[in-house]
Amino acid sequence: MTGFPILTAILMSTVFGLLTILLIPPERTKLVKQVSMFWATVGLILTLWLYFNFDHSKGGLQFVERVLWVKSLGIYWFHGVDGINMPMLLLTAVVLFTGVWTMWELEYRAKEFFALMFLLVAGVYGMFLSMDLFWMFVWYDVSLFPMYPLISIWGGTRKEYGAMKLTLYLLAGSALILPAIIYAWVQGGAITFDLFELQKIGFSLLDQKILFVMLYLGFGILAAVWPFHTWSPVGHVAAPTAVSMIHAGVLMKLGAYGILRIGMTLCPQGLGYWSDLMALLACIGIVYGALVGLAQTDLKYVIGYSSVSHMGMVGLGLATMTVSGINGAVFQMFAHGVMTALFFSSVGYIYDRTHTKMIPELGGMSKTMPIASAFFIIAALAGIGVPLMASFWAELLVFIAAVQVFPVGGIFAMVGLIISALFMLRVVQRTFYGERNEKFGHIPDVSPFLAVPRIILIGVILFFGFFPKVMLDVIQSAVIPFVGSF
Amino acid sequence: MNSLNTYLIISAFLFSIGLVGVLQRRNLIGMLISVELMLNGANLNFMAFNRFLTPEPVVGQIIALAIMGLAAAEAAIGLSIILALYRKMHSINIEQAQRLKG
Amino acid sequence: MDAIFKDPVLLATVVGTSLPFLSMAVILIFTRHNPMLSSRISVTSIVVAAVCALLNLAKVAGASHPFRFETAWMSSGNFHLTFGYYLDPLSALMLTIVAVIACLVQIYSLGYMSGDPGYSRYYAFQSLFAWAMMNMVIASTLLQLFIFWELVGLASYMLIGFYYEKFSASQAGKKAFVMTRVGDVGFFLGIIILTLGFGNLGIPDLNNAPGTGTITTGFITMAALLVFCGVVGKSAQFPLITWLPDAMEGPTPVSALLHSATMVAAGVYVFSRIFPFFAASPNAMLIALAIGTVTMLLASTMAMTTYDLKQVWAYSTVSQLGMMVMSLAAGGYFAGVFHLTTHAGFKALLFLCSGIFIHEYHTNDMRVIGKQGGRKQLVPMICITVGALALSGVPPFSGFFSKEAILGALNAQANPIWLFAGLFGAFLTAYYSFRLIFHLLFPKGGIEEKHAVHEMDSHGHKEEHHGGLFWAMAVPVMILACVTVVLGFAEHSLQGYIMAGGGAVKHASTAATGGAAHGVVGHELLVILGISAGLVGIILAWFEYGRKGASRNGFLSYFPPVWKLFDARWYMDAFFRWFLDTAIYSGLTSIFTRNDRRIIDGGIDGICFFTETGGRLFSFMQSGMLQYNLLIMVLVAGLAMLFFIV
Amino acid sequence: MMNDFILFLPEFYFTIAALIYFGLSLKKTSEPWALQKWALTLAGIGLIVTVAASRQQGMLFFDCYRVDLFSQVFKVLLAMGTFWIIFSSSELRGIDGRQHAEYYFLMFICTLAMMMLVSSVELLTIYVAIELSSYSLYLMVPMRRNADEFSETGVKYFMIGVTASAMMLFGISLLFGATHTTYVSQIITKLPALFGQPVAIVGLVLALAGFFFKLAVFPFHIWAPDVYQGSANQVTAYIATASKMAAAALIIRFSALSMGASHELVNFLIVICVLSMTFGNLVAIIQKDIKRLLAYSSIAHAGYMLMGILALDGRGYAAAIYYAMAYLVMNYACFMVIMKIADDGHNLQIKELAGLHKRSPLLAMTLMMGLFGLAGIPPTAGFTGKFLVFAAAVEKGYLWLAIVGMINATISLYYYLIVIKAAYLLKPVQELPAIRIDRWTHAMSLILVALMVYLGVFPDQFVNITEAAAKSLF
Repeated sequence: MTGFPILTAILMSTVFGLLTILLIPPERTKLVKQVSMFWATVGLILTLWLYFNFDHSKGGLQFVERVLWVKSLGIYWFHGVDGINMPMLLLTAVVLFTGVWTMWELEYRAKEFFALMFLLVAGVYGMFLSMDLFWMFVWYDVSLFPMYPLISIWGGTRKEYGAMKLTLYLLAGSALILPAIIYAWVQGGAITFDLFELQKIGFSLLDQKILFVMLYLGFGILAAVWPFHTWSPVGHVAAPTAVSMIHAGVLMKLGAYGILRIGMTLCPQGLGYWSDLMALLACIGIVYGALVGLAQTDLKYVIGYSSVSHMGMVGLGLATMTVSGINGAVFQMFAHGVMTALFFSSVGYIYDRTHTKMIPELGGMSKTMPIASAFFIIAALAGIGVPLMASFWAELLVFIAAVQVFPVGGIFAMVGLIISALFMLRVVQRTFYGERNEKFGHIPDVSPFLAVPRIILIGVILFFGFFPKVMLDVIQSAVIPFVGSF
Repeated sequence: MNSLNTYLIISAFLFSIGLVGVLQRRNLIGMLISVELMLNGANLNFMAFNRFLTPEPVVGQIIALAIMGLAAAEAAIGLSIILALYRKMHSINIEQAQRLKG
Repeated sequence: MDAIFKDPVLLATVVGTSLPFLSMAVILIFTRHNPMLSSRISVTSIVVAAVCALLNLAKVAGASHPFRFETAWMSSGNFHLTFGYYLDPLSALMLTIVAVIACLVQIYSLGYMSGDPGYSRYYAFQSLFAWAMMNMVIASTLLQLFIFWELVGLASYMLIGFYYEKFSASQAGKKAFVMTRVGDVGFFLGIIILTLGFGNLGIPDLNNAPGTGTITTGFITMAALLVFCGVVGKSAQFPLITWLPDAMEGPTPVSALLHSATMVAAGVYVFSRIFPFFAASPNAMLIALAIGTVTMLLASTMAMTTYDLKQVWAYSTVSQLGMMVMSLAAGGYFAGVFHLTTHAGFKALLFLCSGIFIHEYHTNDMRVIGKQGGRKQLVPMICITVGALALSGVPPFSGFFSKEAILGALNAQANPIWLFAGLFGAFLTAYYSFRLIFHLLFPKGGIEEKHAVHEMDSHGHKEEHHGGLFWAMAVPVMILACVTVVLGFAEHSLQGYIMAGGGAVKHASTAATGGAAHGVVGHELLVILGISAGLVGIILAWFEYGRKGASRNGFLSYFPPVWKLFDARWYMDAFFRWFLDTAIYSGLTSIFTRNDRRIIDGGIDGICFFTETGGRLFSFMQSGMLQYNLLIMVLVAGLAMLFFIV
Repeated sequence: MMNDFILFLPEFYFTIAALIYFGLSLKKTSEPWALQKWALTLAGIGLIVTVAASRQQGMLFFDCYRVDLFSQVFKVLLAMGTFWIIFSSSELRGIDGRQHAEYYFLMFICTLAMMMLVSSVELLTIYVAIELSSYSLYLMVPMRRNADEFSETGVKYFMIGVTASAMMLFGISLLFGATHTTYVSQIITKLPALFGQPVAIVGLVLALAGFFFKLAVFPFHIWAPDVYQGSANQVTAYIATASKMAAAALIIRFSALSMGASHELVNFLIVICVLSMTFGNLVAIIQKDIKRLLAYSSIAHAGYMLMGILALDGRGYAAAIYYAMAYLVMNYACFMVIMKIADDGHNLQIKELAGLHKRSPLLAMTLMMGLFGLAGIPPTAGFTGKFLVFAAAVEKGYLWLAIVGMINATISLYYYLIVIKAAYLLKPVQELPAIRIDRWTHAMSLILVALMVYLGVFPDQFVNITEAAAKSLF
């Protein structure tokens, strides 16, 4: 480890944020927000610096920090970035930044809220940064359990049920992950948790099969893989805005990232064995999510199901085991993260003002609050996969790979495009078009200050929509060798 | 006739009687006495083993003596607790004491 | 970067095609609250674009080979995508058409949309549309074309649903988007298959592919048909016709823009764009031909029953698109493109004229307009008649020449049925368009002067007639009328222009114009047939609607079921609705939703409940009775012993 | 001689302390707070002494008494537990003021007994030590004042205890008969050969029954819920923390000496372990009284410890020791909060926690950390403990056991979350006053939280210590 440990610094920016917030007396909410804003900004700046200093021509793992942590078990404090977690880091930083900004109006128990939020994000950063299985799991769980208080205290519809369900469900997933990780450690000679050393060791086919399915199911729950997706809509509906943003935007990616980083790195043959199952579930998820989304009357439910559909896209991309597929999957994680964050933050604004997110009660919102509606509509268009928005490229790549590897499934999944268009536009029409609901006629539109975070998100979507190269070069700098290693 | 097995059988018998007594008697004093029987079964074992298997050193006997002492202490403590209970619920029938469950 | 300034063509292209986008951005972000400024910005940008387009047209004419500028856009593994411009005669011509029409429409809208609350928004979307459309036209790869094709769809969704308070409008927008999406998915799949099977999406490369023989005919057929799905969606071919008539919910200028030259023509444009590729697969061509024919006839029949001005033109658009597809599919490459050009002119003309009427009388019903004295509006009345004449292929108007060309192409087909279908279509076209004209000219029971109302709102318009707004609408109309009149005589120069350098195209079209070298009927006869088909239609219309004491209701009204059939669009809408309701909403969706709630979620909750119940059951083990507990303890110890001993 | 004295120093010290308080208990009247203060001082010094003696090694009393790193680590834990319990006995309202002196006296005696327990390696010594600690607990449990509904607790605990100890004694006698010796080390060497004959088996199982009774492993747990619920909060805390340590140490040592024990023994342990985890967690779900809930959770945790132990190798024992260490801290954290909130010594119901985050954010946080630790959520000590234990089990090839353990952890999370929810979420029925906590408690909570996180995040040196301790077993 040479020079300034920037990755640890990024990670610590959230931890310090947590600690400093804890020191502030609870009644000084304004200060709390300023402090959180400050630390979020620090994280964002560091991440941006990292992104633009990441040498994608060189590829590989960069900015590596590696310290022996627990000698007798071979646990390392091992951080590094490559093309796969770089976009995720950027995503996390952006979503945290905008999320904090979005919650600027929060007054009720603000201190605890932001403290927990930073704890959560610390977990997310850690999971993305760490290359050591032990720490990965630690951070993974750290990012999960704050969801409980966050949802159950500040949440909305059926918050206690949602919170309990979500927390237990996700931690039940980790009930498979931890044994799998330990098993990998044992099979690797019980000497190291270093991901790449374990990769070098290379497991037997049987072990790979066992390990992969355990990891896939464990992480798949968080990635809302089809039959295990039901926590996601319920949880999103229950969660407060910023939490939904972070959760759907970033946390769900942890699942897919885990499958990719741990599962596929350690047991490519295992993936090869299970890929058909993966693809099947993914395709079902894509279409199923869109179809169920058609019937929802709660804005957040709709978004939740669209997430199911989009995460299916990620799973499909991963299952193909091709460069384009994995590129697309990673890109999709990023794009979907930003998009969903935008979704939730605009819905959050509407909900805060109208105190309803039931589609039938709204309507004609475009007249009442054109800007807020515009935000949602743009997000919806991104969700449909309109070109020149980030997610289009992701879907393009995923479909190219899918049609190549699983022709039937790929074509089947493309039908999902039609349905998703149908249900997104349906929601837009019911909510924002049509006669305005005079009950909400008096409500003011988004103030410029609160518009900023949404605009940032839109900017990100469009930027990477116009210049996909900027991200794809980074991503495939890692993916090409990765696929080569299969 | 004068063999180890005889003693072992007797001690096992004692122990079993004690155990059954503990499980079946509803009277706390009765249970306490049954426990004493179990202890004595153990005692008998120690003595017998000492006598037939390991004449030297006389560990068994020592243990037996120690157990007697402990048993006495135990009885004392037990009786005092039972007495305290009796003060409160005016009965030493264990069936009266079923408040804590689940 | 500096390459842009070196090359005038590139410069013109970049400037012309990106200005509208900038104007949109500026309008949306800054000048939303200043309608006047917004419209000025948008109009100037589009005018500049039009000028640039004309420059390019000239440049391309001079050039020996098409211009092609490309730069890497993205790459993933071995899949590389370039962003670029491909300017050959076809795209240059199309670019000009699009730019000019868009320009005229925007100027027209200055008058038409004046005072609308969404004025700025309108111009923003107009610019977006123009931008997307132009970029689509000059796209250098099929994927880039698809991307902007989708954006065109998006912009049209916005424009069609412009009056979003109206449920029908937003509904129509949604319908348009989703139905075209259905086709687009096919298109998308086609592109992906091309990527995987051929690996190069460059349009010229695709066009030259069949010659090289790197790919099999079967593959070409599959890819071509998939791409054709997109054409079907965008150009409202059978069976995805019905979104287009509904799309009339948008403001009239929008209809003019979308349905004359641009959005719907995009499909035909794509067809002609990779015409040689299509031509390499006879089966694909045949299917396309059939679909085109069916579309044309269906649409014409639908047009015969409606009384809504814009509806009539909408149907006629569909049928004309069918015509173009037919001619292309029949190998009449130039004919198709030429008809596309002329149609752009006169259809825009027709829409804009009806727009003036609608603006004046606030109704779409031709009968009402006629009653209220539509013919008094001289400018639009004359122009609309010119347009109608062109549409029904009466010489010397532009429509005549293009139709003749198409009939020629059909004539070349071995099977005469296509030719007769074409003639019949021409007849129907003439019939319904003049049905409308006569409705306007000679309304049933003459014009009743509804003084009170009419005076007032005509008074309201009095200023307009002489004010700038009226002329803002009138001038573009006149320009288009002139174009319609003269364009036909430019046929041969255009032909030379289009066919110049298009080696692949020539070869393909000759190849595709099937068996009968000398055609079914002779050339002179064909001309006569063509004209007569039109005239017959007009005369029939005259007998039913024009002449004094005419019955004023078409011969169809003697066959009510047929009338109903046509009026209900051959029940296609009904079918789609039924499909959506039963198969999707009350079918899969509800099933899946229930499955989600009951089975999956229920399962989870069931597990939790089961766990808790388990807790209750186990808690009985901890009974209050001391000795039961002891018993358990002893028993387990005993079991353990047995476990060991046994 | 002097050296031997040093070896025995901690036990000796606590004997003195006990004697002092025996003397004090003879006095008619005495100031509770003064008693507490002095007891605290004595315990503090005791802790220091124990730490000072922690590097000692040697045998005493004709090799009946083994002083090694293992025993010393546990002695430190015991002393620390005692110190903490006395620390939070400042409001000992659960026990009549006149009996406070006896309370401390018995606590010191019990600590002494358990210290002897962790280093005794001879059956009679073990038995005597167990009995000594049990007797003092038998007496501490019924000390609770004006708690009629719990009056039966004492007698139940006593009866179960004596029965278990009788069974153990009988087992010991059989072992003695089978192996002709009372030294555990020798017994173990002979035992594997004797697994054929019933005498040895019966003896072993019965003996183990006594040990499991101390650890409250299913099915010998039956006393735990009643006792936890029925005795004064401080006593419960003491039983839940200190005496757990002793029991764990006892079992670890016993099974450590049974190296190369038969396969059946391991299977037996597995069965017991799974049953304890499952039973404890399932029944805990439906509890309303926090102490009873913690009782069941302690049964489950005993199961987790066993999972480490049944690996029967160094890493396993090290994991178990680490787990015990973590468990001491986390469990005490929870109990300290409970004792603070229920400062009048009543039994705390879960719903009484409502609005705790308002009444005292610090205590609420301590409770949350403690509970999350017990649930095994990183980055607390509880997670690392579980991790080590599972690692040991999986290394021996019991992957499925680890999965079962994790599923149980998920179940346990449910009831821990219910408590946390009460503390952070529920609105209290009537507005309760803020809890005032003196600065010592304040400091203590911070220390505990820090300790839990530190143990969890920087386990390195602790793991080293535990592994060294585990090595010293053989």
